[in-house]
Amino acid sequence: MAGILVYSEKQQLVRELLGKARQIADEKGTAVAAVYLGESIPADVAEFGDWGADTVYTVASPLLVGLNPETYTDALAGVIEQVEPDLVLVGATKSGLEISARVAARLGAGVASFCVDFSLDHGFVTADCMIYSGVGKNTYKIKTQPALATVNAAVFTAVETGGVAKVTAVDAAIKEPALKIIEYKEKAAAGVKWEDAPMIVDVGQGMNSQDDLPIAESLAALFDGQVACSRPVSSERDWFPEWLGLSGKRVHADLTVTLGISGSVQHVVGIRDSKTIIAVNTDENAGIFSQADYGVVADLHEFVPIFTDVLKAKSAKLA
Amino acid sequence: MTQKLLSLDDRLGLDKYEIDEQSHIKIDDTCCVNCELKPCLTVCPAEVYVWAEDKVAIRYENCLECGTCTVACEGGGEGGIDWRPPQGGFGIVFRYG
Amino acid sequence: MDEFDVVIVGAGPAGATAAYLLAKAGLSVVVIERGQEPGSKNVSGGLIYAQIYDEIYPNFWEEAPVERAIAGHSIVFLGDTAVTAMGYRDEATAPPYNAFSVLRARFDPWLAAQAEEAGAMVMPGFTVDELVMEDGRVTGVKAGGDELPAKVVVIAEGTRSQLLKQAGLREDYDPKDVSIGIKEVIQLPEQTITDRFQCLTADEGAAYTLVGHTAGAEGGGFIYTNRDTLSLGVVVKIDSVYKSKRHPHEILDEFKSHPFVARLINGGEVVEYSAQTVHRGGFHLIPKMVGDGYVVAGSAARLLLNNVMTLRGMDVAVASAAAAAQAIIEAKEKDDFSAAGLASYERHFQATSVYKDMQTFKNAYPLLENKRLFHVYPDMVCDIMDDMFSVRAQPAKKGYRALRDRMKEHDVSLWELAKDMVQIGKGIAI
Amino acid sequence: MKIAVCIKYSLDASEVKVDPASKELKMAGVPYKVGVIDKHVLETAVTLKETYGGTVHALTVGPTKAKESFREALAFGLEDVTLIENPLEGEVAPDVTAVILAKAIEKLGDVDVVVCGEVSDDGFTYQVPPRLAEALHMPQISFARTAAIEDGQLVADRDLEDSVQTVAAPLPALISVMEECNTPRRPTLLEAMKAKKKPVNIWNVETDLGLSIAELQQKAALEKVHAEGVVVHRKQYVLKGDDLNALSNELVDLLLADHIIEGGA
Repeated sequence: MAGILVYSEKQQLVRELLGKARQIADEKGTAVAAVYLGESIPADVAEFGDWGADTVYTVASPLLVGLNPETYTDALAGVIEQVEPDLVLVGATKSGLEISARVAARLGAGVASFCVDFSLDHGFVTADCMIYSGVGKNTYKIKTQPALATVNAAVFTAVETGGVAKVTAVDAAIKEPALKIIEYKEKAAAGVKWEDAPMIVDVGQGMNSQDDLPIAESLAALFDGQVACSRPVSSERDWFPEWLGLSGKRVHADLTVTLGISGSVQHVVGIRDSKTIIAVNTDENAGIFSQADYGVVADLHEFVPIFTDVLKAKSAKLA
Repeated sequence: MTQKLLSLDDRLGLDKYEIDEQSHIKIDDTCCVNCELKPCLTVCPAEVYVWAEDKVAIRYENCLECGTCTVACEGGGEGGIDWRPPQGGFGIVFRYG
Repeated sequence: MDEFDVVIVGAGPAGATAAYLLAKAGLSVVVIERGQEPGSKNVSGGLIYAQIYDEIYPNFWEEAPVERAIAGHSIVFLGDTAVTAMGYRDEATAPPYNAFSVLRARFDPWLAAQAEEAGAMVMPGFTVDELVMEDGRVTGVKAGGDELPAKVVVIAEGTRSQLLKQAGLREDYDPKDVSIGIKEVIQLPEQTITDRFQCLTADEGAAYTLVGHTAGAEGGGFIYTNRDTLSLGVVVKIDSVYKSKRHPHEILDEFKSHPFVARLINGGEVVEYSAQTVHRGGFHLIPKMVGDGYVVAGSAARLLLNNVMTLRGMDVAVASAAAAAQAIIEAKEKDDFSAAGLASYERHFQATSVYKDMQTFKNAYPLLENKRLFHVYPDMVCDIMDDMFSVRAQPAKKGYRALRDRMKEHDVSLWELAKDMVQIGKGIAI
Repeated sequence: MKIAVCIKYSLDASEVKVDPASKELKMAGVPYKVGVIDKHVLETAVTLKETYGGTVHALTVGPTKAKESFREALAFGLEDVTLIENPLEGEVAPDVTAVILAKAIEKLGDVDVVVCGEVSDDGFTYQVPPRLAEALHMPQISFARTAAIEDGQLVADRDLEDSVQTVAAPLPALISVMEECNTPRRPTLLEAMKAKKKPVNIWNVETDLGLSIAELQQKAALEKVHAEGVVVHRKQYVLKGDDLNALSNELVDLLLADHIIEGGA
């Protein structure tokens, strides 16, 4: 086809990749296709057309189960060989990272990892990639055709186009895998991990007592968020089993509100990937204010309940 | 010609640490409650020691391993601080020194 | 694992030098260092005086990562905004060099490498947890889950010397006798430093000792030029820090805010913040340096030469290590590692030029107790200089009159001044 | 059982700083060390060896000066470490690394298990283990949290976003582990001292592995054309005042105006 092929086992990620692919393809006058791999093909697979796909290539096989890397590699490689795209965008889930690399090795292709932007120029792909956990950005020219790139969730934006996609079944040769899945356990949906929360309330030593935690919980509840903490709150006061920071977890929420956090770099590492940071601290000179988008110099115990009420009254929906 | 004033956290953020999961500093709380001067709260250049309600809380991960707390505690306090060097390879890593 | 002749605790200048000399003499030596790399835990103001290093490591400056050869030494009294300075400079473009600035994380690995090349085994990344004692005799160390026996242990673990304390081999320190050094490494372009400190080339540097403007804490500050950084810090007595109720970094801020200092560091970017305890020095504080099966060297033995103008720790450390090594080599010949067998350590140390310098300046130590020196005189001297140099509407005064008026203003009696002058004189002049 | 482990002398990415004015990445003086993940890799391999018997051989592609850095790895109880000298300028791309490692594993001969980390500390591409599995025609258990040998098969828990799977692969097989898979031992002083005497072998890609440097250069599919630092600009808007109601309203209005939150509750 020449053009852009998009694959992820996560449907939302496919839509995001399609959003960007459509935009670039329109600029260059080329085509966009999505790939669906699975045991069977759901009836609504053509709906990717709504999100920008001209074509949806499907591979159905009883061997396409449990994200077995061998069979998924066979299938995706088969589609690519048949379709011959310029660029393959793969969602950077664990499975996506694994099979994109295997496919690339098999086809002698290059993979741009954690791509955040790309362009198609003069017959080759140029990709901007995050390096050193986001400290830097490299621009690569990918010298192979196809070129592959892995893309994280929430890097590109899904755009509803209202188009119609043609669904084409591809006959890819899938071998019996050497790797066998003995037991498959879905992870419990309950207990959202801090890393996955859209919003975090980050509690520090400025919170006086565990009895004050509902202040943070009420605020978090407005946004389906999670209450997390700094290391001393976890290890010394034992309010939480885990903490955020260099030695703990790292979050990338849309919104993080820190309460009584002073802002040591060791801690800030844990929250700095948040899109927006609001800091509440009584100490005007606290380092956290230079790391935050919005700072409030106030006692969190007094301020947060009022802030929560105002949010409730005006809006509590992340943009 | 103004030099940007650095907060302590800014300064500690410049340094490199290999943080151990276990604290290399232990505190005898009863000593601290009886300690009038509490010199550790003042002399530590990393403010590792913070008074939290009724005891000294330790932010051991910020320790610069200078030894000032032990001297101040032995001579000016009640000897409640038990400071041992972090286990090998952990703690502060000076790149200039 | 066979027993080593010598286990050395700490790969700083003392430990590494002892290891180097002992390994060269054919003894089996292991150095245990708790930092990931030698030097990664080590902080000092950053001057080494070259003479003793040159004796042990001839022409070391050709190979070792030294920063700049010090050409200018100044002592500066910081008044409120004014300064009174006294400087000395000579070119330092060729040997013999007097002093070099160094950064320990770069310099100490070189020293450790010399020891390793000479045949010592250097084991970084392991903390010695305790000394192994049998009947009051040190027989080895415990480290990294293992016990390592040795004929003699060289304790060169630096200013804290926790091991000696745990083993009951030293007394508690008195906060009056220990200072805290708070330091920043400040990055500036190499050429800016060369120009700003009036150096001829990037190989040449300057050292400032500064007195005053330390937020009421007794002590002083320093600024040394490295190649593309400055080492800046204050060294203040620990008891005066907690009495002042000011945090160490606030004292550092006050020091940095003085216009004289601010101008020197202008535009610089702080790249590291560090701290270290500094012993006051003085013979009366030196602990027992020798015992059955062990010797103590360097800062662990509280060895420091402080005459207000210069602070010498790293060359005293090396001198003591060399003396200790010599004693251990003799002990090995006699196969007697008891306190008696090692006793020549103190004798050898006393024969060094460094020790003689310590003796020369032994009366300088009381100066460090003199509050007026840190709180009153820097300002007063600046005020008197102001009287000397400023033209005002009021009639000018001659020197003595200016002095008397300013003494009154600063509440210094003639008797106190005379006493202090004698003290300063005895300490560093006569 | 013969176990090969792949480890990497990595740049300490947490030490890379950005010059805010020029956006330049400040790489001077950034230290290199054996990766954090590699301790988990070594622990996995050595535990397998201790449980089922065998030998462990570490392989790494890097600069010759990295040699001394593998002392701690040796102290874990490996037979040897082989450093394959980086044949190219600068960092070795994952596609090239996989080719070199595959050739080296073939040279070791009769390897039953290859242990890798899921991702390197600095390159952070997740590409080398799957590429290596392809090159060696081995099954791979990725994102492993456990590792065991059962009935001649490699068995492990594979941890994906939505599922944990117990999977089995016939030997020879490759396993890439996560940091969560174990707590690495801390070699004792005596182990470290013994390791100091063990050699680090040096292999050359041409003379020892029979690869052509020119061909390897061709293999790198990505050409870096530009690099820059990412400067996160925080707005640093600070509100203060005694009237907390007014403050709250001011903040919420700001959040609405800046489209952090959406209007219409």
